[in-house]
Amino acid sequence: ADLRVAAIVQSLDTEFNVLWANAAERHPLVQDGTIELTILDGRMDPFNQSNQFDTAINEGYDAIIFIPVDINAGNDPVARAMEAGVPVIGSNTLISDTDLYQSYISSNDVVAGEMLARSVIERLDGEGNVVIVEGMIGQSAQVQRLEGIQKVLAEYPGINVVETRTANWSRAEALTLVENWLISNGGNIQGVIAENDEMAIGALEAVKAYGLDPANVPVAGVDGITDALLAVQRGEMMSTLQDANALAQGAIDLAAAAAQGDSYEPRAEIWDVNGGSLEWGDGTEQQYSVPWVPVTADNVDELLALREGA
Amino acid sequence: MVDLAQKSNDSRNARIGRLLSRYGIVLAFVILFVALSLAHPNFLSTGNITNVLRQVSINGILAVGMTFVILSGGIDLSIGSILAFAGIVAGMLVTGADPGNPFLAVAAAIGVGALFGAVNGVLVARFKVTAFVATLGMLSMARGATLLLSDGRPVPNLSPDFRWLGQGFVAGIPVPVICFALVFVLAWIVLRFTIYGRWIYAVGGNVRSARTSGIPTRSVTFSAYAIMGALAGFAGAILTARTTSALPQAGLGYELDAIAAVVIGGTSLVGGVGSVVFTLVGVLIIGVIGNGLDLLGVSSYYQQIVKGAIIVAAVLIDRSRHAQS
Amino acid sequence: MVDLAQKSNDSRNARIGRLLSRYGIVLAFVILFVALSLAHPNFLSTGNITNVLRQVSINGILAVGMTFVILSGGIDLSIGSILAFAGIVAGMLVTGADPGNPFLAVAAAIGVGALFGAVNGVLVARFKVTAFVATLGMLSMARGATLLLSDGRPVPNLSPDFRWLGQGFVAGIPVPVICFALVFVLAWIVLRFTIYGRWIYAVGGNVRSARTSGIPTRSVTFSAYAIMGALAGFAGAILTARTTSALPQAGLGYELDAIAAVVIGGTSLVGGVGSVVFTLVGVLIIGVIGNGLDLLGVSSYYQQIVKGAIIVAAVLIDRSRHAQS
Amino acid sequence: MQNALQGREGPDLAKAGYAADSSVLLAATGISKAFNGVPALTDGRIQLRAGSVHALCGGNGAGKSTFLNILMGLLRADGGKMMRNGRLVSYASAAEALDDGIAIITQELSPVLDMSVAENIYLGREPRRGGWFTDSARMVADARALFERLKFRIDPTAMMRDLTVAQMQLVEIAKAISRESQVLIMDEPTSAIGEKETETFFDAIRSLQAQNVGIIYVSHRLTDIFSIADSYTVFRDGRFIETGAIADIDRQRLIGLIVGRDLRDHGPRPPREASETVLEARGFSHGSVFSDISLSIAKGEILGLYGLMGAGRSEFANALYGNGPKDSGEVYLHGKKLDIHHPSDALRVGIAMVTEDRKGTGLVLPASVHDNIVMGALKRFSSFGFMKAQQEHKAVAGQIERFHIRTASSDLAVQNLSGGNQQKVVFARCIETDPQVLICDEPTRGIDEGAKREIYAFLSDFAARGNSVLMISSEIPEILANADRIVVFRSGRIAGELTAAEATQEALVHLAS
Ligand SMILES: Nc1ncnc2c1ncn2[C@@H]1O[C@H](COP(=O)(O)OP(=O)(O)OP(=O)(O)O)[C@@H](O)[C@H]1O
Ligand SMILES: Nc1ncnc2c1ncn2[C@@H]1O[C@H](COP(=O)(O)OP(=O)(O)OP(=O)(O)O)[C@@H](O)[C@H]1O
Ligand SMILES: [Mg+2]
Ligand SMILES: [Mg+2]
Repeated sequence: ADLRVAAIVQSLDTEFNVLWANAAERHPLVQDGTIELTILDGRMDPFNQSNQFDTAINEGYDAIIFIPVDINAGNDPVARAMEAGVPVIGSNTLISDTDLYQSYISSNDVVAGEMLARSVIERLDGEGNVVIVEGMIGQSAQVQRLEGIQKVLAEYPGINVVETRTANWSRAEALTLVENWLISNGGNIQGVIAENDEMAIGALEAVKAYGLDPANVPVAGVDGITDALLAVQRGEMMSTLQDANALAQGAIDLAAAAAQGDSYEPRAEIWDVNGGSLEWGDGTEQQYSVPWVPVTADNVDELLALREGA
Repeated sequence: MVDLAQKSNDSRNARIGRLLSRYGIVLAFVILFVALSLAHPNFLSTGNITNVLRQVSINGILAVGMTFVILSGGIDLSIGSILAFAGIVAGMLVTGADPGNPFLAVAAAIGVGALFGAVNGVLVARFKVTAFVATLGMLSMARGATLLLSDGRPVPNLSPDFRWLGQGFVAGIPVPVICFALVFVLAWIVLRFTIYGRWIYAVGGNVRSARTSGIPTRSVTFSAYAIMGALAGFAGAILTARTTSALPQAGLGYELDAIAAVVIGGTSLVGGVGSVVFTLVGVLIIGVIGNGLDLLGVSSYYQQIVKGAIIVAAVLIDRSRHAQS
Repeated sequence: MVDLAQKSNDSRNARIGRLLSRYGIVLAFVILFVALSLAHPNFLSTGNITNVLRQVSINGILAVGMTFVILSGGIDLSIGSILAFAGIVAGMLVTGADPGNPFLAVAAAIGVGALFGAVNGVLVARFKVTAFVATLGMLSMARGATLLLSDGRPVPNLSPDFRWLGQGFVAGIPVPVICFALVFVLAWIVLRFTIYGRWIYAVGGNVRSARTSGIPTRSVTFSAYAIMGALAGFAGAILTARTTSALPQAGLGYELDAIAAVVIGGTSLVGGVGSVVFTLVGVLIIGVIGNGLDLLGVSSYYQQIVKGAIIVAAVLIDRSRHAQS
Repeated sequence: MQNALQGREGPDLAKAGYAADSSVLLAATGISKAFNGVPALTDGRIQLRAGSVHALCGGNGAGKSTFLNILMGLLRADGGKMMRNGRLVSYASAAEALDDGIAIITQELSPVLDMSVAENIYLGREPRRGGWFTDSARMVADARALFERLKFRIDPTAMMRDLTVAQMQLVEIAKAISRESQVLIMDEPTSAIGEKETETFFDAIRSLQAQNVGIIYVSHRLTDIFSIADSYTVFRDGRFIETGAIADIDRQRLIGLIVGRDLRDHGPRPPREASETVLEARGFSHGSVFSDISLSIAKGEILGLYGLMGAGRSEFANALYGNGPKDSGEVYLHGKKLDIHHPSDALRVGIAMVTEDRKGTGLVLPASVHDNIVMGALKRFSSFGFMKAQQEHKAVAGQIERFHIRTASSDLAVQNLSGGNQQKVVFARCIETDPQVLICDEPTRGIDEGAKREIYAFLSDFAARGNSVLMISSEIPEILANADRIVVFRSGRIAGELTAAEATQEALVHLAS
């Protein structure tokens, strides 16, 4: 291999990270062996990720792609790597000090929170009781999505948030939580805003088990995991797709560009130069933003078909 | 000569003392239950009781299995991973356009779970690896196997027949609750009335004495882990049916809840003392705390503090028993 | 009368036999170490060895504390939460425009940790709550308290002086490694050469006999938890300095790794038998496995399988010791 | 097989027909076993005939228990042969031995504490109903009938945990007998029980004998051996020494064989001068276990405490030592009132105690011999919290020497010692605290004849140096030979007091029952 790239991800127990990793493996240069990609599983522990940085730096990788678990704890390892001359490319979630990155490619989680909240609230015409199921407290996705949700809520005084609590990104926890909320509110809940799809699916099951019709009680999540796509297809919930393909393959191209210099030609299909929608420029921008894709009845079949292939 | 009447009196007193102190945990549960009924009007509603029972059934089934293991003097940390693996297996059998027989899928989950449990059992009973280490290794291995099998992604699109196991009702009672009740009653009968039950207690109480008495101690130890595995597999099938897809990350940390239920119920981690009836009380205490605090809308942060405090308090009420031994 | 020459011969043989059986785990570690050196050229590089040592120092400090608790016959599940709380406290003292003295912050972390540990100690020693339940309750309570204190958010912007604790070097050795070495040596001296060390072993071996021998068993039990808490606090400060901000969700699940290190080292969960030296071996085994598999680029799923298998295998190599007793 | 026996045989063996014949239930030769390379048994032999009570004698650590555990399949032999009814056998587990008609009462009582008496008795062969279920009612009824037959007064539904050590031992006896095996191995079955119970037990043995059961009987109470056994085998240092018929040997020679040297009898204790009171207990009561106990011990005195099983002596002594509950009671040392709530309070003022239950309250079993011996006196062996290794080692070596503790090394876990040697460690631990008052509850439990005399000599000397001893014993000869004064308990009360001069076997039994 010409280039060795390490990808330090949050956790390969979660579907989004798996989709990301699979997309990265499908990058043409990884496929043809030009890039040797090693994926290190952070197991949802910032300290573990910090240790993996040390290992990667010590191992002399040409570049590191990073999906941090924690927004603050990621700063220092990135600084260490850059100092050691190993370029770090951010992908998906970010560290708080993004200036430290060589470059980064992400989707804005605050925007995701806004889209999420808006989809539920608009279905309710701005009136009703909603609950918010939060992700693991302190993680950047939780912090930023909540920020977006609250921004939108401020615009709608008719919406009453009756419960807010974490279900730690877990479907089973969200299921129990929403079941209990439905009981305590006597079923008087009109919408569920869940910070990711796993929890949204749990909430959806709780809503159905309580005997409510999901058509009347909008449930929304973010990520676009397969179960969520299926639920959208059935018309039972709303979701916003986070484009794992663009985030992963884009990051690989950026890593290769950082290691090889200006002459590098991106290979992923997502870039405009290859017929995609994302602007490559000359590959030296610091920030690349991947738009969110709302999942709708119109595009869901197509998205699912893509997923089958993955 | 010791006066005979006196003596049997002493031992009767001792027994009554033990009984009273054993029911301390029941008392703790009753206090908790009454407090929550007063604190929230919906707590006692049929809907909520059904709800709580359904919520505790997964941990209940696991805790019953854990009772076997702990009574026999061991511990099993691997159940969360075994549950996940079995769930994926079951899920794979009932997904897609041509889903398989749901009963077969459940049987497969139980079988696969028992197999993993058997590996634990062999390591502990035959190769004398400390239970903690053997099952910790299995925790990691089975989780890795689960992720490998599922490629880290949920198995969606399960057949409605299969999902009935998690979501259906029979005579107004949720199916998971029925499953839990069956498992519980069976375990109670086995532990209380059968020869095998005596052996489990004997092996946990004093393995040397059991061996000297001709009890096949190795097989007994082995069997406890196999039973635990089978029940973890069953729980995995039910959980999968309940969460609509088989999740590779299911069951993370479930071992702690199951062990907690057993220990709160007063079954000694040293083995040989305890009862599956008290495990049930432990399961209910944990379940009711979670449900009650959600109902009351206690915020996340306080909820953890209160939950921890209640667990300790429940055992404090019950503590006299431990003080005796 | 036994012939004297014969006798000293006997005792030499006995000692060698015991040594060999005890050093089984060391042998396992050596095999692992050699295998990894052969498998990857960089494994033995100074950079990587420094790395591994720094990586294990947090778990190492926790495992040393856990050795006290387990030797005394208990267990502590709450250390991850205590670590997080102490980390937040330390972080709060050294953040912002006018950061406090870093030594004060470390002292505060240790003190706060000791305080939580003391609560565990009182529950177990004074109120006879089973260690498992008491510390499980604390696991939940301390985590809740951590979230409350930090409002669920990391404390960023720690002073560079404080961060030196996690990131600095002294004579080419990372500061966390030096901290771990100090803690280890101190613990070794205490357990091996002091009267208090004898007490810990005696209480874990048989509380009633220890009492008969005039040992203040309650205080000894209490102290083990307090020491564990203090070390968890210290580890929390170091971890915070290393991760550059204090994280409320730090330390999740760390109790399992610490207990595993102790148990892999052969210290009995029943109490009274074991040594902090073997805990060190256990810590290194766990650390080297993680590092080695990352170096080799083993994919995450296989990594979990291999990791579990190696832990079990290491203990299998070592098992002769257990088989004997 | 006869040729394989190379040891010296008693004169009467040929006549007794030592050759293999149909009445030999069990024969073993050349049995050897080493632990960690240290031989515990090098040549164990026995030949057990139907209807015989065969005493297996030997000093502490001679390898008796090791040998018997091998016969029972509880330990694996390194070498040797074993024949059962003429068949060559080797049991891999106790279950196989049980199936082959052999049962054992092990020396170290190991009941399942959290089960009832009946459950313990029928452990592993619970009466069944419908194949799978236990028949609890029948189990209790059977146990009750068994106790009635044996004349043991124990409630079959009581929990094992609530029994005294003595009662547990009776249960173990009943359990072994109820198996109705052809061969019964008894490893010190009477070490904890009183003489009255021993008599009842011997009746049971005699009736088993009449049913042609063969019994291997280990005891350090020679009186018992001469009253119940008909043949003997002696081991010394793991080797077979001699076998023969009891009728052909006298006590003195048997002791010589066991100990391997001549023991001189030290005479009766010389009469003691009156001296000042050292320790005084006033008004000790605890429920119905003991009530209104007041007694005092003088300087240089050995006060004996006699009573039947369950008379409350142990409970009283433990309360005195701060190791057990009491409702009331005051302790005075040299006239000064003491506040004793914890054994450390007692130890601080120089009161030490050898407890009755060495496994439960005497020893830390997984700890080494060394650690156990110094455990009571850690403060003395440390300065500024650090142990003074040199001094410790010297003291430990001294105790091992003094009590002839047979151990491969002082680092050996005490659980690997023979029963008698464990008891010596308990004794050594108490002596190491340098007490002025020594309370000892059944101090010679399981100790061999040679070591017993050393302990008696020690106690006598200890008292002569101006210290005091409170000695609880269920063995009348022991108490008669050693005490200056004897207080007798009956059902938790003091029934009377005798001086050494007045005391006789009859007087003691009369007061006690
Ligand atoms: N597991 C073991 N490890 C090491 N040594 C052992 C072990 N078991 C027994 N021994 C040693 O074997 C020797 C014989 O012990 P054994 O218990 O057979 O003696 P015994 O004749 O029954 O003595 P006693 O009359 O005191 O019960 C002792 O020196 C003892 O220390
Ligand atoms: N653990 C216990 N639980 C309940 N009762 C007990 C316990 N131990 C002793 N007893 C009761 O206390 C009384 C006194 O027993 P203790 O052991 O003091 O008698 P002893 O005179 O020392 O006789 P020995 O020790 O020879 O049996 C007995 O009635 C006994 O049943
Ligand atoms: Mg013996
Ligand atoms: Mg007694």
